[in-house]
Amino acid sequence: MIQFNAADLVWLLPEIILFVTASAVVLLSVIVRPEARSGLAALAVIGALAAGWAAYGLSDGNVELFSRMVIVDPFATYFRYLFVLAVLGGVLLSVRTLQTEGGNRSEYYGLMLFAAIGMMVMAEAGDLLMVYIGLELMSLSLYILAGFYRRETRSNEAAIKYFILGTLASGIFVYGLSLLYGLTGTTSIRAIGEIVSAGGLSRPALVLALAMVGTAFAFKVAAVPFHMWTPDVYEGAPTPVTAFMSVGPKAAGFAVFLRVFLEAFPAAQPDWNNLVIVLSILTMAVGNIIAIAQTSVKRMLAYSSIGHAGYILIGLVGGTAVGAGAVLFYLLMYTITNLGAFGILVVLQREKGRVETLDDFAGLGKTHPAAALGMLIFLFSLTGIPPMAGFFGKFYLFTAAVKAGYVWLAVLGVLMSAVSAFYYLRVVLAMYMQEPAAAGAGEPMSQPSAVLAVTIAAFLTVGIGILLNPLLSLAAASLPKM
Amino acid sequence: MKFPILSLTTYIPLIGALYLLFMKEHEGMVRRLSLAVSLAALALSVLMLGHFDPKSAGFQFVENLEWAPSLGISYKMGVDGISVLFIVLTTVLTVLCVLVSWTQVKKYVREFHVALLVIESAMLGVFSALDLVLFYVFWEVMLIPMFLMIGIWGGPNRVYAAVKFFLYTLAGSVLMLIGIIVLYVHGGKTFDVAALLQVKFAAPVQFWVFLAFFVAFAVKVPMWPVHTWLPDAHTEAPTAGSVILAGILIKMGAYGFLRFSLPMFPDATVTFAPYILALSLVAIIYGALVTLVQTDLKKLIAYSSVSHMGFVTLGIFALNRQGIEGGIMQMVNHGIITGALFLLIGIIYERTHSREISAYGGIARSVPRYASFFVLFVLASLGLPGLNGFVGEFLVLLGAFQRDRIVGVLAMTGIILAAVYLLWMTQRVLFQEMTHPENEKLADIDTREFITLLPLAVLVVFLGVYPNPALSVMHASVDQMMAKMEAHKAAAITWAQAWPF
Amino acid sequence: MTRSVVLFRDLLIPILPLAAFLVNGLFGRWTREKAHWVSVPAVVLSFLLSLFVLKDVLSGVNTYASLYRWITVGAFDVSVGVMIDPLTAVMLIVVTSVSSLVHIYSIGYMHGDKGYARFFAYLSLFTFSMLMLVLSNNLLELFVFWEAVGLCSYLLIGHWYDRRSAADAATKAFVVNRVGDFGFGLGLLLIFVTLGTLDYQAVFLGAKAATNQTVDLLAPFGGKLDVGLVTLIALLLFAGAMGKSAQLPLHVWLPDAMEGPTPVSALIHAATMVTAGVYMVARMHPVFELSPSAMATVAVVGGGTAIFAATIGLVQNDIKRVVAYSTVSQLGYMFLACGIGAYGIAIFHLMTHAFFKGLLFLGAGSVIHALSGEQDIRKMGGLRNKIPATYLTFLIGSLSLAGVPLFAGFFSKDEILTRAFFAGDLGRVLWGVALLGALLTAFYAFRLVYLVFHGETRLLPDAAHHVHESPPVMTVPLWILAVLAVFSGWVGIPLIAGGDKIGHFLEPVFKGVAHVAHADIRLEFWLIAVSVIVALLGIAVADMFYRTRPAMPDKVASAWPRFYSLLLNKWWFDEIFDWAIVRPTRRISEAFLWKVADVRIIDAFVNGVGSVTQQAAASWRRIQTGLTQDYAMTVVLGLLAIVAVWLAAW
Amino acid sequence: MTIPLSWVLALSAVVFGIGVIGLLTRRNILILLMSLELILNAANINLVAFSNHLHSMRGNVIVVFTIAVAAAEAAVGLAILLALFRNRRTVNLDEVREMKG
Repeated sequence: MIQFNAADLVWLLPEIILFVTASAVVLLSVIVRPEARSGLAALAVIGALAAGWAAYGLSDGNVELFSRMVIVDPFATYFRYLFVLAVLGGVLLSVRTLQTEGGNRSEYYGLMLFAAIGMMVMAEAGDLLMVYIGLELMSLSLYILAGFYRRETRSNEAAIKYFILGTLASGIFVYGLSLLYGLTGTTSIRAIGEIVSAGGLSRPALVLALAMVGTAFAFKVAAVPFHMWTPDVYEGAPTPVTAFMSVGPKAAGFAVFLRVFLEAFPAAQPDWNNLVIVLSILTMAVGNIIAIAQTSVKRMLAYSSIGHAGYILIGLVGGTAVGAGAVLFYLLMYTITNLGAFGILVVLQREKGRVETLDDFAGLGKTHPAAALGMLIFLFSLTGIPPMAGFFGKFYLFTAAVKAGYVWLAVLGVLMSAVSAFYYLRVVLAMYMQEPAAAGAGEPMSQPSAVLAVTIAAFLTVGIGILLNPLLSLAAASLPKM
Repeated sequence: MKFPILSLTTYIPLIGALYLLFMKEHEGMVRRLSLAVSLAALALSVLMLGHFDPKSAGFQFVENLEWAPSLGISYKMGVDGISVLFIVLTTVLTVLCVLVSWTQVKKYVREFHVALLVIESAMLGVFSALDLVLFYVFWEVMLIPMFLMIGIWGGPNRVYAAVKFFLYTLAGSVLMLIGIIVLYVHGGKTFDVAALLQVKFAAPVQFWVFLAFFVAFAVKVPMWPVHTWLPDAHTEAPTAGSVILAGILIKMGAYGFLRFSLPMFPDATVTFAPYILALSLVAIIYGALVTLVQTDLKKLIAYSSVSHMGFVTLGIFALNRQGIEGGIMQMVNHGIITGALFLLIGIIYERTHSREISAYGGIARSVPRYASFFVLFVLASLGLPGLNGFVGEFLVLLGAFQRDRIVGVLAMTGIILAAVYLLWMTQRVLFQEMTHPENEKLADIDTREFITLLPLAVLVVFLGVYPNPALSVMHASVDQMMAKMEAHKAAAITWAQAWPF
Repeated sequence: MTRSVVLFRDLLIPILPLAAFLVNGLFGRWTREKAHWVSVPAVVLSFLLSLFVLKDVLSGVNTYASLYRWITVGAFDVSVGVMIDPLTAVMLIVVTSVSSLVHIYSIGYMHGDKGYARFFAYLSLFTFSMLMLVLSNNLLELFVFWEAVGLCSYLLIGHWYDRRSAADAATKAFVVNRVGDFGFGLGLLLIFVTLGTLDYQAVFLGAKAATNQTVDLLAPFGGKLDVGLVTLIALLLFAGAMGKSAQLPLHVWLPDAMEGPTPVSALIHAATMVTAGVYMVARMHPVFELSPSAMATVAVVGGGTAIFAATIGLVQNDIKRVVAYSTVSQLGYMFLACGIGAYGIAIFHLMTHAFFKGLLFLGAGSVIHALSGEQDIRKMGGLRNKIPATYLTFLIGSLSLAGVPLFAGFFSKDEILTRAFFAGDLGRVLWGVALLGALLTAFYAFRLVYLVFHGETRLLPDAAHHVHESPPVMTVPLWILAVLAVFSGWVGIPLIAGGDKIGHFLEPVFKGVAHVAHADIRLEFWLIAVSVIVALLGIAVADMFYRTRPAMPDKVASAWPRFYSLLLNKWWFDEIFDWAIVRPTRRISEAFLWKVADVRIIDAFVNGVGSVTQQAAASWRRIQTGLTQDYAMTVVLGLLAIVAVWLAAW
Repeated sequence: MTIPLSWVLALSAVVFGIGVIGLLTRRNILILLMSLELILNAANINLVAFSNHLHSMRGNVIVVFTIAVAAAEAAVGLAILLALFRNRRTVNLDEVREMKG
């Protein structure tokens, strides 16, 4: 039976703070006058920071709560920081755009916070049920956020697609969960791991169950063949939501992957290892190659995020501790850079038109040098060119792959990032080497909060080299117990 | 030396660039500041050269800080006989680039000088990095500003050239990244070059990592057949860009061979030496023949660089003292000469806005001082004894001849071809009748341009007449490397060893 | 005087012209018309100093010193140094004397030329390089100044660079010299690789020791062709000499070099630079001595070139080109002498040739100057009394060239013929060839004299009355050279006044050479008589052709039209080279290497990789149909695929 | 007579199949929502069957959660559908393909 005592709740302080803030925001949004609603954004930011601070307070904890339903260990703490960062980025980027675009209903911030809670739950889950709850909490909030510009058909389409495919994935997950429960009699990840590694279970049923369970995370992470939703949903959703969506869920997905596949199934590693390799190669290939054919920068960034999922999968190959550390570190680099990249799209948004296609970027170097420089930093970081953060992330990943003995996979990864240079470069070309479009569509709106978020992201991306060591050791320290 | 001179020299340009970036836009100030910063870097590099002890073979001015111990990465800088000359060459050429861009670059002056200074920092970093990751970081950092420099301030077809340059170099160098990581894994979990130099790597590791490094360096040198980016990049780059490209960037590839490939993988070097010699020969003769028929001045000098760099790789992989020291001297000399030639083309281009040889003819009459500089550097380029081109070339030929007579003979044809294409070009540009009347009114070089060219002219003559001081700097380091190679009794790796599966 | 002061004095000889070059070169704009006040005193002073050197060497004092280490890399240690011995002394005298006279002559000839300072600067640079070439004490230093003089000839030929033909000639000269230097360079490398040093003495000792070593030329190609090491070295060095001294087939550049101003032709393309090849062979005689086959090659090439150039000289119509081909021919004689071991005689002929050929060139220059630029002898004639000084000196020069007794040419050329006669059966064949050559030489020498100075003037009326005698600054050098053209020969008279002084003077240098025994006086006397008769016969035929019966040449020419056009077009050598080498290389590199290899193959591959990925992207993009249910389908199918793959239990 | 476990599993598998096939083939989004519900309920059948078979209450607890989640999903799904309908006046999924490639 699951023991429960109130004293343990203190370990979940960050989630509680977020929950309170989210509820407050949603409630206040009904009471407060529309103009003051942006004040609620400030409340959301404060809540997120408080949660972050709380997570820091609990950072030395390594405890299993509620008979291992929830595990608060350095691994979970690391992801808490990541999700706070993601939600902060999401909120800061959305303050101004919401006022002009889709009506300023402030439950938007509430939803973002709820999604963040969902992610945290997924990262801390020690039990598949908890994983499911976290997954659903996150997904549902994101379905609504994706369709937040109700009057825009693209936003609706994004929402409906995301909803249908997302629910299908979680449906398959639950079915897999039930099979797994049937086979092992428990839903605790570690217990399942022990029973499975003890062997004696019918192989086809087990494989089917595990595959079904894995689908949800592969879907969230946007690994091939479950990646089809990403381009349409990212393009359709409001840009701040896309920014949030491209970092948060992916990290959460990988968190569960690490928790389930490295912690629970170390013995079964050779079994699913080849599978991960195939997935990684396919994801990198699809992500990077189709991106070349894109004309919309936003959609290109969507495919690029698929590609990055492929790189991260390389870290999982071989199931080594170094690999896991590399995944964690890369997720941090990826979060900062992707928030920045989408942030630039948000910052450049004008009263009338949005900046999305390559032609919108033409001549940006002349018209908005700062934004162009920012985009240049983020793009080259995504390509993996030093001194940007992306390089160190990829470097750590490829070192892990080589250490695990998969030199050829590292070579493939490196070649894929060279291919990726092709489309990232095209944006830089447009910005610096083409004349600005004749009709300057007016100055972009002043968005202090978004500019702040992007500037911080830019400095972090460029300056990562300096504080490389603390981050590397943090990532290496917060590994799931092997 | 008390204070960390290497880091200081490397980062002064970077700090200058950052300051320029955030300074308010004022063209005059930008140029003067950029000149001041590059001169400071030059002063520091000369100071370092002064304090450099040619007797000791090991690394000097070593700085060692922890950067990311968990991954075995350390921030280590140092310089030895092989790399010290390149550092000074870099700072010298960069100052001249700033000078030549004084009037040529009119749009985005600030961004131009930022890019130029960042490139200088990256190049200085490459030559003084003693940690593989640090080396790779500087190696790649140089890509972005160079790409922007070609792409933004370049000639008509600059976008294609910039993209080609970027992708070509990136594709080559990413394989090196994997090579570095494999070294790390097999070399005792460290990226420190000094430590890795002591490690005896197994045959397969040597074989494959040598190939990985070779791809990156061959693209950079550029060796035939991966050279086709060079003509495009050189023709489209602005004058300063071409000077940097020809003067220093293509030397990083050959420097890489000397710093990493030869000492760390002796067996693999011996295995691949014949093939690389063959490729170098092709580069020399093929490069020269193609240079013969160029109609664009810059493209002509670019293809001649392919030929001259063929001599460098020939010297290095002749694997004897004369060859290697000849290779290094040829690199330094080629940097000076080709840098000067590109400066000259830039100067005349500024006046006539045409790079086609047919647009010129008989201009020696209207620009005598320009013509005398032009002839001086052309003679140095074709290896006239008494000027610096000859010293490097002759030593390389000597080294190659010692290793294999036929290679020596074939390479020697290079000096005839060089004379043919260079003199034929000089004749069509400077001499013959004045075909275009408007060339009559060409203005001769002014004092600023004179100051830009003078140091290179002095260097060309001084290094030609009295090259020993420059040669003596590298004796100790090269001897140490050669001794290590002989002690190791490098044996060729068979395919079976390289592919144990 | 102490050793170092002597050394400094000897070093002044080359340094003075160098200083003059620097002054005129750097400050040419200020010295302008007065440039000659800088370079003429410098070279005359050098001439005086070389007289002192001659006095030292006569009293048996040779100097050998190295100044500073030029390049030291491992075993390769080369330094710049000076070596003076009788051979150097002779060369110093010849170079400085002719150079001084040419400098003085140029004051008049180049008067009013806009590149006046530049001309004198390059003349001084040339003199410096030639002097250092002669003074150098190791092969690499020789090679350095070897190319330096090549550079000066390039600059001076192209002095009037705005003329397309002059620019072409300059480039051609440098490139053909470079072809020769290709061989020379390889010789250097081979010497260093096998003998380990480049210093003269050490090379000579090393060569003696390495006589039996052979080099397998076809080793890399699997074949077997053993060639004696020393022979190979000698031949490679000779290749360099052939390039520099315009021997067959690398002679093509010398006639074109006439595009340069006439003083240049006199100094560089007659007296000094072209003789550098002979000097080098003489200097390296110990190496040549060790390889009979190399000696034979030198002799044959010399003989061949002598007769070949003489035939072309018969029909040329440009006054300077006739003299140029005569130079090529006379150089052939010098190499012939070296080939049969008579190095002393070769140097003797080099000296006399320098004087009378210099005289002929300056004379021709004076004629051109008089006719204000006209060079075609068919448009001249009857200048005898209009420019008497030029005529008389030119006549002396021609007599000396033809080998008429008592003139310098006779003694040196005759000595070569006699030595050839006694040098075995190959020597005898060469003697015959040389004799025929002497006949042709006498003929074209006097053809020139008659066409230019005798007969009625074919000048255009207005040009005729412009003809004026050259100013004294030009005629005085002519007279000095005329004197030298006569008395320089007497130094080598074999029989009277204690035997041939120059032979004895050079004896110590060539002591290793096997001495050819003179059979007997009577046979030798007959040989001299034969060569005199041949010379006079040549003059007589020329007299008959061009003075008494002027119609004769056309009749003869029309009798063998193809042979005549063959000679007129210089045996089509230029055309052959152009067709065989120049045009194919250009076509290959243009059509194939650049357009096809570089652009169509490599770049196509590079761009191809780019476009292939783009096509892949475009096609893969279509999978993304936009239909949600297609996506759902891929989810389900993907799941099934994963299960299947996983079950395959890798 | 107790129904053997295998039969119940078969039933759940059939229901799951119907749900998935319904999702893939039908055009009307409402029907799609229903098929999604079917998939979830198939899982519930399984859970209850196993919980009974293993005599542990864990399965039933999970079912409670899934039902709650299903309800939430239905609400969100319908909301999104409404928004789509207000803009597009259609519930046919095939017409929702503005973004592709």
